[in-house]
Amino acid sequence: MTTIAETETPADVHPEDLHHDTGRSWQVAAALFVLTGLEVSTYFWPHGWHRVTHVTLIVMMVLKFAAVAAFFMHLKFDHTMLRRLFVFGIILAMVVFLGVLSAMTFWVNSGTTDFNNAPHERPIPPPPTRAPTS
Amino acid sequence: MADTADTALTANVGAFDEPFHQIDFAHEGVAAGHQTSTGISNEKLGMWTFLGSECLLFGALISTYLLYKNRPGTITNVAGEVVGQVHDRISEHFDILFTSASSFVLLASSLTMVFAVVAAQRNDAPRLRLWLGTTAGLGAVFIGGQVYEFTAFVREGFGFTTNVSTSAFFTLTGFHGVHVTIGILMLLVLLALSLKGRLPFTKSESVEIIGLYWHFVDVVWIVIFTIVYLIK
Amino acid sequence: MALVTARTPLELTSGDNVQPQPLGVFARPTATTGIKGWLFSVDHKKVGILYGAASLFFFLTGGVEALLIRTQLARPGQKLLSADLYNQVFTMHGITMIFLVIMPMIAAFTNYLMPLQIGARDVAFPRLNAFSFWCFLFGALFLNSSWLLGGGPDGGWFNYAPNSGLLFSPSHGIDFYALGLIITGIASSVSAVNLIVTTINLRAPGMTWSRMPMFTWMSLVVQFLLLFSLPVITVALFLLMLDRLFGSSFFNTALGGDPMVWQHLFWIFGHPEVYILVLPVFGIVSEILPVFARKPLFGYPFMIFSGIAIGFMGFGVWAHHMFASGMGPMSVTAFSLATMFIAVPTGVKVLNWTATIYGGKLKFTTANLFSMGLIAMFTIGGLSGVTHAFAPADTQQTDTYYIVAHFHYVIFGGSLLGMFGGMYFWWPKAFGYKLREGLGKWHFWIMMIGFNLTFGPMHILGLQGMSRRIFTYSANQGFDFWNMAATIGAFIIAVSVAIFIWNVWVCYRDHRRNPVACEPDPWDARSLEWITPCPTPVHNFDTIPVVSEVDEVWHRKYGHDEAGRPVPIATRAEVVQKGDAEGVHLPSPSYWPIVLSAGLPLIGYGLIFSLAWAIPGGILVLVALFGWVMEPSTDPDAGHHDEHPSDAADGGDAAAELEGSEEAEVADQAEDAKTVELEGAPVG
Amino acid sequence: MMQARTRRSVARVVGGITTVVLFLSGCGALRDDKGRPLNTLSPKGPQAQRIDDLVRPVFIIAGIVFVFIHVAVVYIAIRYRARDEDPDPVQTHGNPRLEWGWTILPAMVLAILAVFNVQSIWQLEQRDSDAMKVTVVGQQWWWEFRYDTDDDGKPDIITAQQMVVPAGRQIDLQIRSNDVIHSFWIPMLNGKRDAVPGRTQPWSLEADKPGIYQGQCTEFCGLSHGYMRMEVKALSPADFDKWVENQLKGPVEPAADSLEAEGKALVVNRCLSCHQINGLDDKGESTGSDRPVEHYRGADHPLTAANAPNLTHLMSRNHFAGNMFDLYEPGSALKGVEPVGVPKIDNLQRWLQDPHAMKPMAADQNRGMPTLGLSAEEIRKVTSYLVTLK
Repeated sequence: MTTIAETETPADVHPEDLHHDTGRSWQVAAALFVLTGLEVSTYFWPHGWHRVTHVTLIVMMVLKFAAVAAFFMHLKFDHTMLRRLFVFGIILAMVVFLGVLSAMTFWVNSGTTDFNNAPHERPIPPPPTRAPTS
Repeated sequence: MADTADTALTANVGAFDEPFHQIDFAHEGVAAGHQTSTGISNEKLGMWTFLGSECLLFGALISTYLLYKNRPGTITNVAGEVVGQVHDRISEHFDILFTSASSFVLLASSLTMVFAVVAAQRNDAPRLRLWLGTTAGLGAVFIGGQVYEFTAFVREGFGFTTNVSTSAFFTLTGFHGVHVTIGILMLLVLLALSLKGRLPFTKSESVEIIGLYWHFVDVVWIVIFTIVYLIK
Repeated sequence: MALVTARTPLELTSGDNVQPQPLGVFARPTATTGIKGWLFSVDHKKVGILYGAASLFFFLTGGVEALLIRTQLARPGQKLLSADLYNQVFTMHGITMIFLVIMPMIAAFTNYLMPLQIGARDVAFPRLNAFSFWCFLFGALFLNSSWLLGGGPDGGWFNYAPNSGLLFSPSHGIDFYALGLIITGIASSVSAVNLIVTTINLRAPGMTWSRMPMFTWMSLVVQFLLLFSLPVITVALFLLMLDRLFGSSFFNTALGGDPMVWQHLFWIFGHPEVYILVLPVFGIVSEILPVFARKPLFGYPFMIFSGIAIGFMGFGVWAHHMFASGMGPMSVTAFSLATMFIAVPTGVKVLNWTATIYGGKLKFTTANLFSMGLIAMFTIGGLSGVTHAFAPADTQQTDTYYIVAHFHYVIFGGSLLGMFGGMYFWWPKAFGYKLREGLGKWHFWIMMIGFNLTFGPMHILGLQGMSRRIFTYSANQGFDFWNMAATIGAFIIAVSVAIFIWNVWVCYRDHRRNPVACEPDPWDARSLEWITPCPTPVHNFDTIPVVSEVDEVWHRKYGHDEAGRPVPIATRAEVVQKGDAEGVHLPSPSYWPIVLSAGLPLIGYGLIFSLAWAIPGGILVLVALFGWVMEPSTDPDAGHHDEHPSDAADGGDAAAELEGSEEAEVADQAEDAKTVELEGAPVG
Repeated sequence: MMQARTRRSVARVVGGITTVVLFLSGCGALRDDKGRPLNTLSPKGPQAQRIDDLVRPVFIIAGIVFVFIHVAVVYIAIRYRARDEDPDPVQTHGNPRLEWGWTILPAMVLAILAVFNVQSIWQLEQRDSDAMKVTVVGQQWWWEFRYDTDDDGKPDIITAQQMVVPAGRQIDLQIRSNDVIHSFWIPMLNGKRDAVPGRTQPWSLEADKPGIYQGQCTEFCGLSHGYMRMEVKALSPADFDKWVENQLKGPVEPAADSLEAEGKALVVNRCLSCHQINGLDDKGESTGSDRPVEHYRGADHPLTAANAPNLTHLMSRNHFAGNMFDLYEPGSALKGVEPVGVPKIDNLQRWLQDPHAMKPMAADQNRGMPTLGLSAEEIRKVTSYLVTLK
């Protein structure tokens, strides 16, 4: 019986496919550069557009993220298990931290009394400095 | 007997129609000598698992920054004296053009990393070394840019301890910087192994796995760049 | 498939012996026995036993802390411990029991059993596995060294900011807490990645998802919980450490910091942590009950799905620890509802266990007693948990002894009872001799009495308004009677633990005098680990078994008749492998895991006291990493031959189709012929 | 033989149930508040009552499930224990219908209870329109209460340890903290709410009848957490008005050359850098007003004792130092408004002598009362002045 390792030689790697890979990488990279350029340009968009700007930025961020993950990291072509693992991590992080952010920001004032605008009525301690250690 | 083994192998790869993948996969799974329940090598699965957990790490850091970025404030005591150094938000002092140049550098390093992986899979050692070196170099440029940016902030009066928004900013970008640095070190190790002839074709998967890490660091920067730098 | 399927044990085909040149930069350890055999071993079984021993040691220290607490509270106004010392003791009691006892105990069971249950030779990354253990041990010792270096952490295990800040806790205790938990956190994260990969990738042929033993399933869920929750506490601990050692102000309200950020980050970890502590034990119980009821687990798919549901929902309920902290009613509503419904899958588990033993032929071994005790005790903890899912009720109950009672019924009545059951059950598997049943039953009953006497009254104390974490109370508050009862109970628990230790000692002594290995499969058990002899040989399986059933070993021993009653088709001796295979290629021992871990606490001391200490630590870490990278995971010198479970795509369906007979053997032997290596990447 | 076994089993199960029922009825006795000043099960105000109404059915349902599971386990243990003559059991793998049943049934019960839960959460956030605002400030390791009687945004009455409220009127609490997280909890009146530094947290309570309701800080707050107590004294509205009137008065001026006057001089010298007596600044000069001022004068951070209890009406309270130690002899504690009891001077004297022997504090870190090093004579003078501050 022959082991598979023996039959496996570099000749088995079809160069045209790797070439294909290289070609696509150029395309993806070009798209990433264009998107990033567009992102940076939002910096100069009028101030009044901030809502549009933010939405655009988020959309472009997601696109870039997806492009790198799908093509550079081969997630699009690899085993579904890997995709599930990673996407699960991302979704979990998003859900959990959106929960934190909303609980810490707009939900805080969901009560009948608004209570997170406490005036700083007391003096502020200086930043802690440790006494020299013995 | 060989038939049975082949059947198993075909079953492994048969689910994937992409010719690109088939090659990639077949040679990794077998050349590295692994025959696992899923057909994915342990190292690759391990790296992806680790990256899944890193999502939560950066999620925590980014949300800490988001919570704190608007919390500087003038800090005085009752006597009206300023206690602690007070500045406005660090985000108003970003040099977007400089940082976007850094971002382009990091994106470019992802592209060169892809070339390195392809070279490894082609068993093209000279190209592999070239692209590993380029990737590490671009990473180093990025880190250099980050160091420059940090010193610029400190010169402007934004230190790590200035207020909570600067602490959060430096912690987040610092964590990312440390990840990039570790990535550079791993690339250099690969480069050294390759130069010493100890990165045979059968180990080309190592390049791919470290490539995964490198791309992940890049994706994290994509998020940081948008959320921290661009969204005001 | 036929009703009755007989299987014959599979034969080992040995492979080639190769003698390549040593790779690596440094010579590697070769000893497999004696102290060096333990220090440098990467064998998952040895690592598991080390985890178990370490956690039992810390169990005793945590227990002494508990007795100190209970003695202080036995009567009103006692002055046995000063307030300061009391705060350190209860903080360390919590940290020790959670991070240094239950978590490593779970790691012990998972490390030892999971590869056996899925039919693997070892874990996916054996050196990382050893690293996990040493990293945990050094982190734990580092944490406990705070007692000698200026006092332990004194902020409670939850260390709420800003009380944990430098201003309010100027001693080094909380620095030790932050750094120590970061180090043990690294250990758990690494181990989580390792065990997830192992479970996904190294299953034996035919071991599909729907045939995995419950313990493996639950520990897989738990490893995912660890994987996703530990990064969050790591961030929180880093922020705390930066605040304390580098002058930032994340939790300093004066400079814009917000203590609520700590609470959220802590509990995003802290709540999944609760499930991390109990889910593996649910798995253990689900293994033990069917064996002694001689019935399969009732509703295996439901048990899996409820486990996954608990794990999943466990990430959505963290803020129920913060109902009193003023999050605003909207958040409270959301988290209160989520918390109420997490009770549902938990209830499913309890009812399914009850249904498992219902109609069985119950044999009351110690292991089974502990498991049934768990059903009863955990139910109490679960039900009291439901009462504080109701947020308004929780504002009355939180931070009182009612909560102390609740989580001790969950963690002691759940985790610990289950683990003792697991120890009695798997002791022969690990050591080749059973613990004494008579002493075991004394252990069980005395522990049950002590446990209920200690924690039962705490429900009453809590509802009568006794706060947690108070170092003393007054005579006019109505707490005297039940506190005394609880203290007596705590000492009864101590007696039961002493019986357990005595049991271990006498059985060990007897076994030393008369070293006869106990029969393999002493309980007539069901899952794959019992196909190996007792104790498990170093290579685990002579041949990797091909799996075709959930309870593989049971189905090799029993078919069933028309009424569905089991009919013996093979004796245990026929089913069990001999354990005498030779030349199986195994991962080789390595110095680097222990060296790498030894560097981390030194860096910790360096950060706390003087950076000079960090230099040797850093050097150790770098040298170890270098040696690790340059060293092949498997020493070619060893001249063994390894085989790996072969399996078909996604869940091994193809191999599963090779039913029992000849074909499976053929497939197995085909696998045997392949030269593989366990760990290949230079970094990982 | 089997029958005898079964009969014995049934007897045991019945015995078990009886025990449980007895146990549960024993729990009923726990609702008594005699000798249990912090009992959460004997509500004395609408908020606490609301919580109790919500949780009582939950306890009952939990009790039923508890009994059911335990009886089932005990029954199974007895009925199905292995006997050699028994055949191996039928291999049941599960019953999806049953399992769906015990998934959905509890979910539905919980869904019903959830309605009341959500209702209660929001109701407890409601405030009456005539609610009285009191600001509660937690600090290591005592509670301060500030009343703004004329709604000018400045506190007119600052007291400590004991919050005095009119019975039958809702109190709208604004809870704050000066240092670490504390938790304000009067079990008979309402649940707890944390005092988080940097935030002002709303909470409420209301007492149905006049009386004294004990409380305890319930969020671990450092060294003396166990010694951080407080109480709510509910008075009839008329008595409450009298209390307010008394509190708005300035401090009693001792007769010249008396022991009390010497005591006052000492207090001005040694105490006023942290404590406050209305009308005097920290040098003992007159501020020209009888109203208290907020603390921290000149202090560079709030941990210092610069924020110490206001002493103006010290003897109108029952206890001092985190509501731990009696100011009056046992049996003569204040019930209503009038300070009629016999002062327990030795407690105060011990406190002035060596506060750390009575309560653990970290005065070297500017937290808590320092040891003043007064002579016995000086202590006698100071105490004689302090007991006049009614």
